[in-house]
Amino acid sequence: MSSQENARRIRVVVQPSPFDMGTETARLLTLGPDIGGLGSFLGVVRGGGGLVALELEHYPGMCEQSLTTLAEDALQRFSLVGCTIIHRVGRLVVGEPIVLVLAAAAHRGAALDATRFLIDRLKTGAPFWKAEEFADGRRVWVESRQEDEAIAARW
Amino acid sequence: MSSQENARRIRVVVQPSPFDMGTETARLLTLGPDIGGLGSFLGVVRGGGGLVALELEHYPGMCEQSLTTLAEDALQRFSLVGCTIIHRVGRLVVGEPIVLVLAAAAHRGAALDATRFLIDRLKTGAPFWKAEEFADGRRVWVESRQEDEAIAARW
Amino acid sequence: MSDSVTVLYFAGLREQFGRGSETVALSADVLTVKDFLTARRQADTTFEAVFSRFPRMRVAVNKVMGDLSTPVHNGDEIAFFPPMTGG
Amino acid sequence: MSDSVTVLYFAGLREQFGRGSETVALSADVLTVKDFLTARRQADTTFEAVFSRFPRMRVAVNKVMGDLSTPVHNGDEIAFFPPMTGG
Repeated sequence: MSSQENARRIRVVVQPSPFDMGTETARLLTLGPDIGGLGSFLGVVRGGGGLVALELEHYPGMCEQSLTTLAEDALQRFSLVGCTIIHRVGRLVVGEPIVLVLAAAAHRGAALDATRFLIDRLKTGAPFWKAEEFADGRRVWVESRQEDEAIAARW
Repeated sequence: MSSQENARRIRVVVQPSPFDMGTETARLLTLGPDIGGLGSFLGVVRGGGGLVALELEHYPGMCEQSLTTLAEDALQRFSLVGCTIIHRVGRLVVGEPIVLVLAAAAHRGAALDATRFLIDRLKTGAPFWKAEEFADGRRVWVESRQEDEAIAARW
Repeated sequence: MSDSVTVLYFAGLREQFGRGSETVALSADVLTVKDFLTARRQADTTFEAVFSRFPRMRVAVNKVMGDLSTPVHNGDEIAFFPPMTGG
Repeated sequence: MSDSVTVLYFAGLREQFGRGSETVALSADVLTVKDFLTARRQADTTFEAVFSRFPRMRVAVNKVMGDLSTPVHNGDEIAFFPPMTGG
């Protein structure tokens, strides 16, 4: 596939502002009648243990570049019709969406496999860092989980 | 979990009209701060071979009952915070969404596993039947795929 | 009033029968789905003809999936249909 | 003008250094990331102190993940950061 063709099929966004799942889904569906299934994963700031918010830091430029490479990899590996990765940065309170990945394919197996691949790889393979902000004022950088690195390496 | 509590966590709809992914996602997220990930699968009428539309027939009453049992099963099996199944019926043209499953859990693994479980089981475990309508006027009932039955049985 | 069941047909079966539902009398010796099918085949030759075209036919009794051994009672709703193809 | 590189720090490393970026002169004997780190440790003791707290530190050169053997050239952007935790 040409890189121009890829550009039409891949959408990568890193932004502080919220996104809309309905809009993003509809956008992917415009890629044509070959789509039979669309898988998605939405990551959300989970509460508990006094967590108030996450502060998401990123490496501008490298971030978009890593996510685009990841999306291109998924596109080829799972013969996707298209895929979308949107990642928010900045301060996000409990309950707010952080990340959305969408993968559209002819069949459900490929769409769901690609969705899992994208989020598994994104966790440890794109330059984002999370600091947790707690009600008692503590601020703690999240350590990468060995488990997540093992999961990403499985693919 | 009480059945009243289940009722709050499960949403099952069988309807001819379209649904909105953004609205459905937002609705699930209101279930509270224990949600860390939300997986979804959207099935779409895929074009090709002269297909114009699908006609979806269902068994009213049994359909809702089967889907509710399926959702309850997923809720327990994957410790979901909530899940949603929406299935359309009637005539749906190429490109139109047919089915949406959403699964919300504390972690991404459970959310994505449950999403796949729901759609795999729904394919052959709920009383829906599809007839394909082609540009040349042919109308053909879709045969259940042995592969789909094998996939559903794996769980 | 004699015993009866409501019989429903879906998808290809419905089209082959030319009807989606009917009320069928239930004789006293019909205890299971298997008995019911045997009686229907004897009473109505079109029944046999249609059913032979659906070797993988499924049955639900009162909206719950069943099989040949599922009991049948007065007032039951018995549905016959091809393998389901949702999603 | 002498050779130099832009050095970026992210997350915990940025906070420990108290700065997100700096320009560092590049001596002629620095050919790889390993050489660069050795030179920095010798030139600046806080560098050693901070880096020892991040045993799993990662490096990217010109926005591409690298390692100790990655070549370093005049004008490069070298970024140091803890393991990534996106999603």
